[in-house]
Amino acid sequence: MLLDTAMDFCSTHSPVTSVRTRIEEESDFSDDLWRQVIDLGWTAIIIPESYAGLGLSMTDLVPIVESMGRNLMTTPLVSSTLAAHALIEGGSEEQKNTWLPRIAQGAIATIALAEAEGSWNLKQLTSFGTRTNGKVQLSGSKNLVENAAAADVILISINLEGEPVLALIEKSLIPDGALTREIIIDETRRAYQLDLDGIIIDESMLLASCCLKQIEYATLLLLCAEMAGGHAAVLNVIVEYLNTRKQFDRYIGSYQALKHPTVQILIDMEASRSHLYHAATIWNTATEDELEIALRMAKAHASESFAHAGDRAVQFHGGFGFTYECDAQLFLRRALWCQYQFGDEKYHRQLLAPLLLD
Amino acid sequence: MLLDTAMDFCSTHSPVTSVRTRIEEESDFSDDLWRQVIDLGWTAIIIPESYAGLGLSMTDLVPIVESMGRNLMTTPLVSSTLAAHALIEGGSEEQKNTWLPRIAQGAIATIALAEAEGSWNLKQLTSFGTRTNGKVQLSGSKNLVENAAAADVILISINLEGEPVLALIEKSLIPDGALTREIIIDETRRAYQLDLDGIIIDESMLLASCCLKQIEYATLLLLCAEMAGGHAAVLNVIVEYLNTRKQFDRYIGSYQALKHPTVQILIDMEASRSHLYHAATIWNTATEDELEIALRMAKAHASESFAHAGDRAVQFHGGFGFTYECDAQLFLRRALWCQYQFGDEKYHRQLLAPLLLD
Amino acid sequence: MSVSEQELKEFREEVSAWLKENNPGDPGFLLPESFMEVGTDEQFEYLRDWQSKVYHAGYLGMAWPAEYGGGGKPQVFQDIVTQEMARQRVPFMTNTIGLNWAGPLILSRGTEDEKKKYIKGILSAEDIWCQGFSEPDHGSDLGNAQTRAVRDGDDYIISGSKIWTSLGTYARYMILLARTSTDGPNKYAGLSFFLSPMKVEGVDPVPIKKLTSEYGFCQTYFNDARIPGTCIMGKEGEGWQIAMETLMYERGATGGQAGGLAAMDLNINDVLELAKRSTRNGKPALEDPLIRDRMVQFLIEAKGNALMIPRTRITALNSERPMAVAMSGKLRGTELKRRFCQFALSLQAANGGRFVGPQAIDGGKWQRSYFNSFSATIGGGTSQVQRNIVGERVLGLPKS
Amino acid sequence: MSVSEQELKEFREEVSAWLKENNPGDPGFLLPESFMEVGTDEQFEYLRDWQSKVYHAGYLGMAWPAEYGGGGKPQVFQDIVTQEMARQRVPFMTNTIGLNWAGPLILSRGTEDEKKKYIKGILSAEDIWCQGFSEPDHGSDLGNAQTRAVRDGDDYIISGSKIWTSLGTYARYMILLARTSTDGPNKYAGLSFFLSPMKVEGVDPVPIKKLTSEYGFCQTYFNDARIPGTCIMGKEGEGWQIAMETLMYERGATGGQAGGLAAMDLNINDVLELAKRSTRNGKPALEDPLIRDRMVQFLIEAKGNALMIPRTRITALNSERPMAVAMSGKLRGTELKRRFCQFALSLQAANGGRFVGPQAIDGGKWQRSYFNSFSATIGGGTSQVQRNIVGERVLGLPKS
Repeated sequence: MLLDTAMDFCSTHSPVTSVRTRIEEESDFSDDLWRQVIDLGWTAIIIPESYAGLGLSMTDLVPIVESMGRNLMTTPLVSSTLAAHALIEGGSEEQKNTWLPRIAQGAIATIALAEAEGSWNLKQLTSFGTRTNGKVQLSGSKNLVENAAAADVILISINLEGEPVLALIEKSLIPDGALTREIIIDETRRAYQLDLDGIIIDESMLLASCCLKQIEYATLLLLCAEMAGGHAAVLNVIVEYLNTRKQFDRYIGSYQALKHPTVQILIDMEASRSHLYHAATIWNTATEDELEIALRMAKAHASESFAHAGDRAVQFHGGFGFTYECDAQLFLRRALWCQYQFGDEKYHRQLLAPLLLD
Repeated sequence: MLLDTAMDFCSTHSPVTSVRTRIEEESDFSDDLWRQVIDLGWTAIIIPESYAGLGLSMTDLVPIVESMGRNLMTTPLVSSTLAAHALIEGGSEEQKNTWLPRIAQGAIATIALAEAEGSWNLKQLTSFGTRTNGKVQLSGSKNLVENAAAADVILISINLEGEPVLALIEKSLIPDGALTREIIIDETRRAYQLDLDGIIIDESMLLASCCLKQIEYATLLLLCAEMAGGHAAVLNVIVEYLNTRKQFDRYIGSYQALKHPTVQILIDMEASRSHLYHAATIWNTATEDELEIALRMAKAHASESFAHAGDRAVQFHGGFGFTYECDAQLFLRRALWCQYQFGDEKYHRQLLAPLLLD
Repeated sequence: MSVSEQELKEFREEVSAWLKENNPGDPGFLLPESFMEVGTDEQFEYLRDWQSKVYHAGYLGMAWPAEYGGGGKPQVFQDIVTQEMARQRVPFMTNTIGLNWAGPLILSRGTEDEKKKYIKGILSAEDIWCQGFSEPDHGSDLGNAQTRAVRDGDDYIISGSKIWTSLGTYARYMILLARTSTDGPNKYAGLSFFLSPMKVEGVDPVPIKKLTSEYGFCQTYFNDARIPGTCIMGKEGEGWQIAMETLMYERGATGGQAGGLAAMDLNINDVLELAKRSTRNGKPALEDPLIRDRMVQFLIEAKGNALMIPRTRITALNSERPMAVAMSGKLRGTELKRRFCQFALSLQAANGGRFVGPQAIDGGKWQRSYFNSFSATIGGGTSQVQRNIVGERVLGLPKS
Repeated sequence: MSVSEQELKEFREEVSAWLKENNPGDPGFLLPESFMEVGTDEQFEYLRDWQSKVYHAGYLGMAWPAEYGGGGKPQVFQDIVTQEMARQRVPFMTNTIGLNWAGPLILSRGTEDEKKKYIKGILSAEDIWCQGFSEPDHGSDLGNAQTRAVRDGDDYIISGSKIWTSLGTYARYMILLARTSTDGPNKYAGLSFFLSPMKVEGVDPVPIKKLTSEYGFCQTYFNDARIPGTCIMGKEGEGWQIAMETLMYERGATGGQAGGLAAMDLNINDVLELAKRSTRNGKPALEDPLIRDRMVQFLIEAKGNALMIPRTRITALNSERPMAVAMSGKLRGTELKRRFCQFALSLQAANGGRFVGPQAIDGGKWQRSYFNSFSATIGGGTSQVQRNIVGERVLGLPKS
């Protein structure tokens, strides 16, 4: 079972001590760990066999990303996979031929959809492209781009003559100083601002189809997997502390004020897993409405409940919870990041309303 | 201090045993108790001295109604006072001269604003009046009219030629069978449907001004007083049980699963009192916006938190809470009635939004 | 025994047609949602007749052994019947304790005599069963039961009282947990389990008025009631163990039930349906963004619960805490119901303040269901006790 | 001493003008919200200079006795200053423990020598004070303090460690709760209270990194630190009683504080102001009905809290449980803040995921405030412990 393998690998290779080491380091991730991920074939999972991949489904990545989330493991696997997914869905044959085999073998790719305003509406773009003589001149900036510094290729969204389009920027085209590291709440991740001003790409770098919806869905699925893993892990952090810490001569886990909310965190986590694996199960077969409902339900539920679990984890650790040394904060930060990327619970519920009620 | 007197009177004259007796009885309230309320001068409180009243303020009624709420005491005091308030605010001199002295001395009056659809928008009326030759022919029905069977006069709202107006209907004009008792969740109260079809009133029975807003404000104030009292009382019911009932050899009040939510009920109750007495304090001096904000905040907070307290009271009594014999249900029923009359928490928050945010 | 898909399909069509034909329809009064709420003779008789009709048509106890009155067929047939009953929302099978708890228990560990004596009457609803576990002073603390059963010659003399006996006045038998000894090594060791007759002198079920103002439960008094010694199930001192086995049936954690619809619970789709036809202040309630959002929240929560059971079938997704889903099921389901019934009232604006009667929306069933929802958040271990159980047994936290 | 309205009005104008003139303004870095969050030297020096300036202008300790360095004026003058500071949102007075807890304690029960030695330095911020009550292993259980103070000639030898010492590295003195005896009738009887020097050998305050990644607290180690015997306040064994008196000052339940703004807490109006200028997905956040409703809920809750204090002045409205409002104040205020800071993040859409830095909204202060809000829901008795206290002392429920 893929889940067991993935869980073993991630817990062995990303113990919390190494997570803390990574936070301190300059590089965006561990090259060594990344090499092993490639060797496991995970980068090739969703790439079709015709492009030298394994020809499996996004669904097969879910248990892997869940395990990574459980261990706060960071590699470019998710961002590369999402970029590959965009190429599969919307790329030209030439783009697929050029990039998919390379991504399968470990080339790093990422997606750059967000902008300074932080809008979750992916079609609301203030970075622009202007066509001239087979070239596209870019302007504006993209924000919160994960793993951008290491990326061999970045998939960006821009407003081209009033329409949102996707385009590829190869590493070689990014001028010095165009990437600036951004400070984000989840310190295990690396995010960058990408200044587009002055970058000119060839028209052949534009994707044939603007598959923003497909990218959004895949991102939601993998974010939910990451959150389900994180939620399970932070629950364990809480339970461990409740079973070892004493106050007033009793294990604090015997106090219902801590025990009962922890039970709710368990229940919420189980629901997150249920929503996640439901979405994963129907990924390949559902109608678009069914899939959209499943994904937005999963994201809405997980966003709220993982963030709540992180919040309670800090509180239930008392004074220790207030320190950087306590692992609770790592999960709270992770939860907040995931909550506010690609729509929080209110946002998704509002998009669900017409699908469910009207 | 009026509050102390009122609390003494209500707890002496409305012990919970007598409340349960009243539920079983046919009559809408105890004549004997009503006579004593009149003797205390409470029916004259808001009536101006020029109409043989005490010339005090609606504010002075707040501690009395709070005490009544605390003891689930029912008399026509509130409905009579609200009708009197409407007359003071919108009645003609003749109407005031006719009715205010009588109400001060104990004539029973009530207001009939609700209709079958249950709308909280008091201007949305489907009962009509048609003028002919100095008479107004009524049609439609009013619902959830408290104390209607005993009322000497009923103040109704109708749609008269496209405008909402208020009118008085004397008891003598109400035909046999026009009043039907309605089944409501708060069994301590009596409410009736009033069929208007066939009733014809004199034009002189129309109020000069349609003071629906003033009636709404006074109703909110007194409902909040009733809720604050009920909330305090149900808290005591809970605390009493938590201090006497044992499970697994411990007083159940020692379990944090019951203790901590009970603390929240206390905190909510204190906030309800704060909002209530703030609104009462500024009743005579505030700008209309200030008063509206205070009242809607009070109603929004109390509606939600008293209903929650009633709900928890049932739950925390365990099996006993599920029985009719347990007093928890009396307060839950009272709370739900108050919550759904004149707007629940969502409704008032929506009306507050433009006042507070824009 | 393998059954062909075709056979099942035909069977489903047959059942569906039969139910459509025989559905007893609107009785003209508000029906209870489950056996715990049967409060009037007319409700009871309507429901008993219906169960009897279903049984005699061969659609109840289909997988129970034929020699005791069952159908002797594969379980899958009964499951189809139950599904179709739920789909068509016909009334439920009212002898719930017999069909789902006492019956499976007797089939599993009863003697041949017991099986012969009890099973058929359970299915036909001729013999209504009730349960005598809880006592007035020890709500959630079953092991502390104080009702005494004292051996006297061939008989036992029962004294004490039990509470929350649903159908107590209609029942012919009770599954009874009583204390045969007080000097065991612990409180559990002195308990014994009886299949006890109700219609004997000294057994006095007194209806309890519920917070809904309706009846539906009894307190059953035992005033030195004499019952035959053969009524004991198993041996003296085995009561706790048998009661725990019974609770496994009650919680649905073990199969073997007779089947048939057990309740007509309102569910989240009923709330949605109510929301769609409700108006608040002259506008469709579903135009209100706060109502919309709350409704979506409930749908997400209900969907999460609905997905739990299929998910537990995938072992890898449940390896860490395999009992989490099953042990939290009652807590999740009953608390959700309580909250969505509350919400249903809020859809009714001022009419939320009505109660069961012709002028209330849907006859007041939402108000009644909200009040009745406490029987599930309290009975069978309060939600507070459920959280202890999940915290201790699933998460391994220390006892409170 | 009565003061005329006119005099007060003029004084308010004078203070207001002085503050406008002397407000030290934006330092170019994110300021802490309270003394507990002072994490860098530049923050500390900026704040100490400001307190010194306020004191030397005569606006701090105005009601404290003139012979020890105070102003010797009626309290009402200081209250006006504090109000104006809050209104103009100038930086807070950083020597909080000295001004609000240690100072009033020394004035109330200190010796003449102690008053002469300590009071002026507290006001001028020359002598920063810290607190040594909590210990690493006994968070909420103060009475169980294990730090030892052993008499040795004229001195005490201190060993053990204290935690959550704000300003520990800057402090000259600590109010210290330590155990002078282990064989009293109970754990409280062995505790004594010290006004203990920090700058002596063997006292080692080590900064703790907070979940915000900033500093602001220390763990203070005592490695057989020798302090003069005169540092003890009161007598040996009186420590618990004095500590409890100190906590009354900490909770604001007793007057006598030096005054001046104690914190620059974000409040609900700041959230509203943020909401008004926030956009979510290209639209003003306040056009979103769910955001609007949540904002209104917060405003109602905050208003309820704000109304509590004036209401407690009306005895008749508080006769049943006179301590309910005061004892629940910390719980209400700190939990509200935690929740409204969370909400503030949700106003920022994807930018809610940023942290302290130039690209974050308001420099990331909402994220930081949310994280720092836990210091108040945990420190000084967690919210869970607060609920016990209110339940037991206000409602009279049995101990948990």
